[in-house]
Order: sequence, then C-alpha cells, then structure tokens
Amino acid sequence: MFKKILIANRGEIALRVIRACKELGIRTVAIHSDVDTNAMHVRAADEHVCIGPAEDALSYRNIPNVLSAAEVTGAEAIHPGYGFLAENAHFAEVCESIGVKFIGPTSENIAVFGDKAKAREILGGRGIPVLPGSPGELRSESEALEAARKIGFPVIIKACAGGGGRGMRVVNKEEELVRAFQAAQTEAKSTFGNEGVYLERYFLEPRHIEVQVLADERGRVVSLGERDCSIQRRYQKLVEETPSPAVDDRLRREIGRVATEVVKAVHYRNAGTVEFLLDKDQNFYFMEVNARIQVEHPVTEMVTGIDLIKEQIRIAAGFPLAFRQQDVRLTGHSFECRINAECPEKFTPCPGLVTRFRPPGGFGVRVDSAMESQSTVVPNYDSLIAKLITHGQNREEAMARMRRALDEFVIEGIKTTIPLHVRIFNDAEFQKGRISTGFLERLLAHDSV
Amino acid sequence: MFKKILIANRGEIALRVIRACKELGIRTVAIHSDVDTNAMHVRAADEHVCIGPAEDALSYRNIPNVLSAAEVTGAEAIHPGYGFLAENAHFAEVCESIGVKFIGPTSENIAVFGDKAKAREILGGRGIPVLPGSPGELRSESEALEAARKIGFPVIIKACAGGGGRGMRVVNKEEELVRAFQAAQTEAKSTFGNEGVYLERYFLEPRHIEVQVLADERGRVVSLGERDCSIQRRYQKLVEETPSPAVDDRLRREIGRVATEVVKAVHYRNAGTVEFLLDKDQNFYFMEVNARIQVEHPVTEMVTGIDLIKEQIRIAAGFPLAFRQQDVRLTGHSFECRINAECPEKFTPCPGLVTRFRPPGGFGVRVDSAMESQSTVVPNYDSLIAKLITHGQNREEAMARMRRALDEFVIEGIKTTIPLHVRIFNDAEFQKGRISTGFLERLLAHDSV
Amino acid sequence: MGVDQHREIQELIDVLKRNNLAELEYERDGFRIYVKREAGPGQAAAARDSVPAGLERHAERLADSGPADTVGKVTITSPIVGTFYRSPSPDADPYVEEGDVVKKGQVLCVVEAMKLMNEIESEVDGRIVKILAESTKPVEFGQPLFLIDPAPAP
Amino acid sequence: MGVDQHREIQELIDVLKRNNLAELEYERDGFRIYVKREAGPGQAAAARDSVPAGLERHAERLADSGPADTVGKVTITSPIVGTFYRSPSPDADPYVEEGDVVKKGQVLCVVEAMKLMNEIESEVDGRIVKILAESTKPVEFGQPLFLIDPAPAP
Repeated sequence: MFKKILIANRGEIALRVIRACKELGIRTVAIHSDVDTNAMHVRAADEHVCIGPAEDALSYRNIPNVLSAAEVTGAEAIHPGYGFLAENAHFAEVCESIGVKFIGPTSENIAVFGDKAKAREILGGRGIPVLPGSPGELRSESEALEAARKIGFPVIIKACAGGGGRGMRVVNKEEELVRAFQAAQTEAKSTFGNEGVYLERYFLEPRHIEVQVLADERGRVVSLGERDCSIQRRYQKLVEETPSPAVDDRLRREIGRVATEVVKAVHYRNAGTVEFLLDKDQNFYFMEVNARIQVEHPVTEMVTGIDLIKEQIRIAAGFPLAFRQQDVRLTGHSFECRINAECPEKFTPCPGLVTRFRPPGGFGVRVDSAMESQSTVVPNYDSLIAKLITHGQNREEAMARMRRALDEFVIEGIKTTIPLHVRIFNDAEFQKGRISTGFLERLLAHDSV
Repeated sequence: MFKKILIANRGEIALRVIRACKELGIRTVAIHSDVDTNAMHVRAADEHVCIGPAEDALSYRNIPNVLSAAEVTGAEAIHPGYGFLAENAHFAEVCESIGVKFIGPTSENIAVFGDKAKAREILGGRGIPVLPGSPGELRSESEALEAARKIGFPVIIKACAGGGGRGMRVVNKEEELVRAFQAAQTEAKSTFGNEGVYLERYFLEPRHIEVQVLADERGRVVSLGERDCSIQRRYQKLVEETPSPAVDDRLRREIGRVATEVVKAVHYRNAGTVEFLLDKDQNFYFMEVNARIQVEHPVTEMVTGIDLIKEQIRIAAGFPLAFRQQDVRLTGHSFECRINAECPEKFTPCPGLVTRFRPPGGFGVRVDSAMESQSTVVPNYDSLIAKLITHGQNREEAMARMRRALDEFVIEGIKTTIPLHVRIFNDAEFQKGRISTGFLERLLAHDSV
Repeated sequence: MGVDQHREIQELIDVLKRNNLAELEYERDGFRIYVKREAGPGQAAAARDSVPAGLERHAERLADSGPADTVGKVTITSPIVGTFYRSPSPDADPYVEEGDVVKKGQVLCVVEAMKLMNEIESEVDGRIVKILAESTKPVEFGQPLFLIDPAPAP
Repeated sequence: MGVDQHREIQELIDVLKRNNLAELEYERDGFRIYVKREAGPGQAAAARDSVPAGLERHAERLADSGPADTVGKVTITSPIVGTFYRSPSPDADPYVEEGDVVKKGQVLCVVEAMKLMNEIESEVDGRIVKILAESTKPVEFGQPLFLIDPAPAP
C-alpha cells in the first residue's frame, strides 16, 4: 500500500480523499493556491505545499508544480479528485512516466473517453446501444444534414470536446440545422479550442441514468448500481439519487451488464461512471464515460457500504477487488443535494465569508464539506460548498430525512441553493419520482409565470 | 398516527426524538427548565413550554407540569427519552389514566423491571438463565451468608432499586460479607430510599452484552442484535459496539431468542434492552431489562438501518411491526463514543461555554448532539454532550473511521472525554476485541504506574 | 507579556475607542487579541447579545403593555404550567382589574392544571398596573401574569 | 503590529467612514483585514484580521532571520515548487553570500523541479541582507528566498 499520497485538488473532494487516506493509515500531502493557504483541506493533511497563485491554470492545473510537490514531499501517488487535472490524459501520462501512480484510469482510458463522438463510434461498433447519432465528427453542413435526416428531428448538436452541458444546441426542424451547426462549431472552437461537433437524437423528458463501475488492474469489473441524476439545470446536476425510481431489478441488471461491457471494451481501470439516457419506454442509450470519481459518488456509498475512494486507492496500489458482483448488495435509498454558494433564484455565484456554518446531524445524514464557521468561499473556484446526503430504508424515508436535514442546515453570510432544494423536495411530482432532465427548468419556469 | 408529541427530555435525546417526529410529519412540543430556554431542543421543536427551574425535580421530573404542558399544547403522546421520567412507572400510569399515550413500555412493565431481584426471580422461574444469586431481597445477615456460600465467592451485592452501577459492592471472602452487607444496605437506603439488597455471583473479566428488542402492541417481538458495552468506568458505559467481537452467529441467535423470551414473559411493549453478562466460556446470564430507549441505541440503527425512535412512535400509535425476525439484516460494524463534558483524567464534570464546536463529517460518521458553537453546557444535568457514531464494512474500518472522526472533532472552551476515547481506540487489546468490563480501569491504572 | 505587546494592545484599544468600534480581533505570528467594549450609554448593543428566547418573549410582553415603567414594580409570575383564568368560572367577575388595589395573599387569578384550579395570590400589597396574560390562554412556568405597583410600607 | 500596518488599519477605517460603508475587507501581501460597521449612527464595528497560515509561516521565517527590518527591503520569492540549491553543483561555490552586492538579473540560486534547474535571478540591484531558505531543502510557491536591500537609484 502507498505510504504517502498527494491530493491534487481542493474543497470537499480533497477533504474526502484525505479522510479515506487517514482511515487507511496513509500520509497525505495537500496542495493549495495562495488564496487557499488556510483552507480546511490544507489543515487536514499531514503536509501541504503552496503550488501557485489563485488562478487554477497556474496552481491546481499547473502540472510541473503539482509534480514537483509530489517529488519534494516523496508522495508515491496522486489522487486528482474531480475537475482540474482529473481527466487530463497528458497529466496521467506524465505521472506514469515519472513513476508517480495516478489514482484513476490510464491515460489511454482518459483519452478514449475524452473524444465523445469517437468513444460512441467505437462502442457502437461493439454492440453497445448508443444514442442514434452521427457516426463521428461532422465535417460539413451537408454531412450534418444527411445525419440529421437519418436520425430524425429533433436532434442535438454537441461538441466533441465538450462536457458539463456546454456547447449543446437542440434543433427541432430541418431548416434550423445549418445555422445551428455553424454556431455550434464557432462556440466549440472558442470554448474548447476544437470545433468538432456531432449530432444525436434529442429525447424529450429523458432521464439521466449512470452506472458506477470499479475495475481492478487485473481487469475484473463490478457495477455498483445506478444513479438517477435527472435533476439538472443547464446540464449541471443538482440532486442525485439511487436507486432510480424508473429502474427495476431487471433493468438494473441489464444496464449494469452493458456498463460493465463498456469499460471492459477499452480495458478501463479504477473507478468510472457510464452515463446513459433512459427514454420513456425504458430504452437506454450510452452517452459517455466520466473517467474519474464523481461529485455524486456518496449516494452509491450509502446504499452499498463501499468506500469508493478507498477502493480507488486499493486498485491503484495493485490490490484485486475484494468482492465480486454477486457480493454487491444495495440497501435502502439515498439522495444527495449539491449545496452551492449561489443565489438560488438566478444561480449567480455568491462567494464571501461564511459567518455561521452548522451542518445537520443524526441518523442517516452525511455532510461532505470543507466549510466551517468563519470559512471564506473564494470566488476563484467552483461554487459547491457542501454535499448533503441522506439515507433511508426507502425513498420516502430518505426524502423525509433530506427535508429535515435541509431545515436544520444553517449557512449564514452567503446565499446558497438550500431554498431551491427545499422546493424540489416539496414538489409533488418529484416526490412521486416523476422526474426527467426537464424537471428543474419547468419548476423554475413556474416562478416567472 | 399522532399529530403532536411532547418530548419530556432535553439535550441530544430530545433532539433525536424531534428529528424522528419531523421525518414522520408529527408536530413537536419541547419542554425546558428556565436555564434551557435557549437550548437546541427548544429551538428545534415546533412549540415549547417552560416547565420549571433548573433543578430537575422541579422541571424535567415535575410530573404535574409536564402533563400540564401536554394538556395546554394538545399533545397526544409523550416521549420520555432516557433518564428523568423514562422509567417512572407512576408517570407512565398517570399518562395512561389521562389518555396521553406514553411512548414506551406499560407502567406494569416498568414496575416489574424496576425491582431487579424480583425480575430475576420471576424470569429464573421461567427457565431464563439468570446470574447465580440470592432468590430475592436479603432480609438478614444470616440469609446473606447462606446465599453467598451457596453461590460461591466472589459475590457482588447490589441494591434492588439500584441502577447505573451505584450501590454495588464486590465481596471476595466470607469474612468480609457481613460488614459489606450492612454498608450496602445503608448506602441503598440513602441513595435509593430503599435498603433492599441482593447477591449475585461476581465474574472476573465478563462482558456486558445487551440485546435490543422491539415489541408491538399485539405482542409480536423482534430482536435486533446485540451490543457490547464492556467499556465502562464505574458501571458507566463509555464506548459501545455492535456486533460484539465475542458473539458469533450461533450465540447471537441463542441470546436473541432468550431476550425475546424475557420480554414475552412479561408482555413487554415498545423498545427495551435485555442486559446479559457473558463469561469467558460463552455462558450468558440475564441481568436486567432497561425499560426505555438507551443512549447507545444508534449503533443498532447503523447496522440494521432501522430507526428505533420511529419504531417506538409507530408501536405506541398501535401499528404492528412492519418486519419480522427473518427480515432483520445486520450489515457491517458500528461504534459509539459518549463524549462527556468531563476532565478526561479525573472525570470531574466540566460545564461551561463551548466556544467552538465543529463536528466531524463524511462517510460512515454520525453525530448526535444538541451542541453548537457558543452553546453552554449547564452544570445541572448529565455531562453527555455528543455521541459520535461510526459505521464501517467491518470492525477494522469502523475503528479506523472512529479514530479519524475523533481527530476531526473540535470542541473548544470545555474539557471533554475525547482524549480518553483516542487512547481507547489506539489500545492494542481493544483493537483485537479483547475487552471486558475491567478493561477501562486497567487502562486508567496504567497512568498512575 | 513583552513591552511591545503591551504597547500593541494599547494601540488596538485606542483604535477601538477612537473609532467607536464594538469589537476588534487581531492575530499575527501566534499573537492574538480580541477586544470588545462594554455597551455603555450612547453605544450600540453588542452583536452577540443572547437574551434567552423565553425571556425575550416575556420582555416583549412587558413592552407590549405600554410605556409603563417596570422599575420598582413587582411581577407576579406563574409558578406552574397551565391555563390562565381571570375569574373562578366563565360567568363570574374577574378576580381583579387593572387599577385595583390588592392585598398580599389576595387571589389574583387561577391557573388550571390537570383539572385542578390553582389560585395565584398577590405577593405584595399594591395596585395592579397591568394584566400581562390573556384569560383562557396557556401559561408556562415563570411567565409574567401581573405587574403590581407595591404600596409604600405603612 | 508595525507602524505601517497600524496606519493601514486606520486608513481603512477612515475609508469606511468617509464612504459610509458597512463592511470592508482588504488583503495585501498576506495581510488581511475585515472591518464592519454597525448600522446606524453611533457606530460600532468589528474587525477581523485573518492572516493566512502559509504567509504567517513566511512571516515567522522572516522573524527568525533576526532583527533585520524588512521595511524598504525586497523579498525574492520562489516562483515554483522544487528544491532550493545555493550553488550550481554540490562542489561549486554558492552563487551568493549574505552581504554580497548583486545586480538585477544576476542568478541567486537554482530551484530544481522535475530534474530541471531553474535559475532564480535578482529583481533589483542591491545587497543580500539575508538568505531565507536552506540549501537542498524543498521550497513552495511564494516562499521567500532572499531579502535584498535595494541600491538607491543611481
């Protein structure tokens, strides 16, 4: 097992990894930018190294400084968390080349899933159900038009290098296509530095269903149930749950089997998430693989009892998975609310001093956060300040617990998305499990009426 | 289901009950003494009534005022928590007589188990293995001597009305007995107002093993596994865990069956705990029944997923148990540390202003506490200020998590038992599960050497 | 405490006073100071004011009762939890009205608890300035019921 | 608290008052202050100084370096994370010693990162007052390496 791990991240996920390391008896090195000198992840680690100024390109994404920090502290492995360098194939490659273990998939794994159109092409060729779409990057307007006619409208144009919902465009009619195609290319170029775009069929009211997988270095793969992440605003997830109210045992087995095939097809290693779109008729389509640990991983931990970060570390250290598919038991139901430092109406970031931070407690309540009273939310990074996770014997209990915990949660000094979460959990349709990726936009639209 | 419940308690257990009520959609009434006006349980409840001055005899144990508070607020039921009025048969009886549901056992149940010697006599007569001891209260020195000779030395003298370890005395040799008997009677009289004492065989290095049971109003009983509460200081539990490292599946079934027989024998209702002494040869002996919810109930909740407070409320409302014995699954391992506002060396209470309170968080960590930064620990009541509970896939993980969580827990302004818990969890014998009720005294004795 | 730190503290206090600040906290190199001024006349109340909620409620009730100054007055509070009644029965006259002169030991009201009527007596000779609770409503332990202006000692 | 910082705090409070602000937070070179005025006239305010721990560490290092006053001096900090070396190779002489006069652009040390030697140059003409890091030891981003007394402009 590793003796010392460097955590190349900040905030709640850095603290999450440090906690797992402490429980495994592994020493930790935190890195931080100069505005994060006093951050909780820095104080929680055994050692810490300042690796640059506030701008993430010069600090948390600064590969030479991150690797130098690993070198001077003697860290044998690096956990990238999510974001920053987590899905940077070059970083993973450099780590491999200098003998520092990257705790995550191989650089090839990251590269394959970095090009979404290509990944879909490869997997479609191996019998994985993929979204009906263009075979790969679209080179011309006529190619786009031809592909769209074949798929049937409405279609959605996506950037090959995109992610997090940016650079997407829905086209309802043929006559809108050329203009949208050009605009999407321009946007893709300016946002991602790569103008490649592709087409997919656009579904109304789909669910976002994803499957957590673990693959050890010997190629053994297990799937750990699905997560329903349909509560999104502009493709940003806000609430996640497991199991999905739309997935029964038969479908769970089937989608788990397909997810396992996806990661086996590319010799994937470590933790990953296979994302699917589920339509109203229970058809599911592969969308993409997130080659990292995800923000919403705790809900899977709550129902399986498996510490996913520890599993990532064990796998990276060369240990085989200690359990098989048939050992995985899903117990109860779990929700996660992402609490962001944002104005809950307009979603504008709201950094500042947190004058009071009192997390909820008690049975079935988990809080993952690097905040405390008198912490400062700096404006330089993402606005997620806490993940509130509940577990219950069934969906009703987990929901009631979330309402109770949201009510108990005190965060003063800044605005947060807590009031929005309260609204979601009080919504009758949500309570019945009747959700789709359009749910939140509709809920918010009610305000303006 | 009840619409409104009054919680006749304070501190963490009052908050625990309020949380359960909120999740069940039941309105809550807090009661409080005048020093607790600003306490968290008061702020968490929907309504609150001041029922007296600081002295608990005039407030939390003041039956007329507690019942008047229920009356003026229209509460249909009273949850007594633990301590105060929880095992007061008269209170339960008055509640019954005025039509307010007492959430707990019947007044007869409480009365039966209130006289320990008598309870043992009744149950011994029904084939329950009881500690070898005097048949009942000892009326004279000669009776005591005769009983002790029959049992064999060492013996322990206990007060019939005793509890929490008070009024106990170990006698190693025959010539010490008469003197000890007289002293025990005097102490029992002055402490409990009842000079009745009885004798039991005294075991060296026993374990304190207890079984959680639930019994509904129709008489259906389930047992929910055992708790090992061997880490005690002067009979005060400090650390509890489940499952016990000394109990295997066979013994668990056997002791669970006996516990079920005990409560069935007296037509017990609601939640209760059957306490056993387990000797080195895996023999177990019935000691007593705690006719209430216990401080350490959360470890059972962590491994069963069952919310015991909600079950208490459901049972009191007349609902049958929704699960059978075979539905109960024990998953993983759980520990609880009782964090008291005490000097960790001398165990003297340490009330005062908590200037900073930062509970630990993350996966598998639960905190039950009514404290926050700037809370005051008042000197009038018991010193328990937080229960730190961890859960893991196995004993090792739950222990590692506890060490990590103890390390994260920040309580400033007062002294707490956290350093003692750190010592316990770092002790090699404890880590191996080699514990008995003598463990802590030995650990502490090391200090003085 | 070194001479330097002593001077530093004095400087901070001067800053505080000059600027009429309520609190000041300063930390450097492991040296930390927190200064807070007492709320005196002409001063804003300290932010960390923590009058217990229950007493605030009572204070509000007193405030609601008008400009009557409570200085020198005697407050009769409820010794039990129950329901406050100003008269012995629904049809009867109230025991007392505002302005009435009362004797020590005179019954002012009843508080019903567990179907028992508990008579509350005046603790002093004096005049009822204000009745602070509403008839037929619940009262808690310690809740002010009457404000009495005590008669000067004879 | 230095004269400069003292003056700085006072200036901030003046800014606050002049502009009728409620709160003000200011940070520069690891020195951070937060000032808040109470609403309304006859103001009270709370000031909270929260120097980040990392820069405190640097401040300690400076303090450790003796009574040398840093006022008017230039601190050369590490622009990268790596290992600090005072000489180009183990056998070679150090680039500079305390007391040496240096020119702007002159190499003062190397910081090795990823097997690459990064030469750190002086930002000013002046004299080395103090060497603040130890050769062969790791340095982090922003860590002070040299204290230089700049030469007066020619």
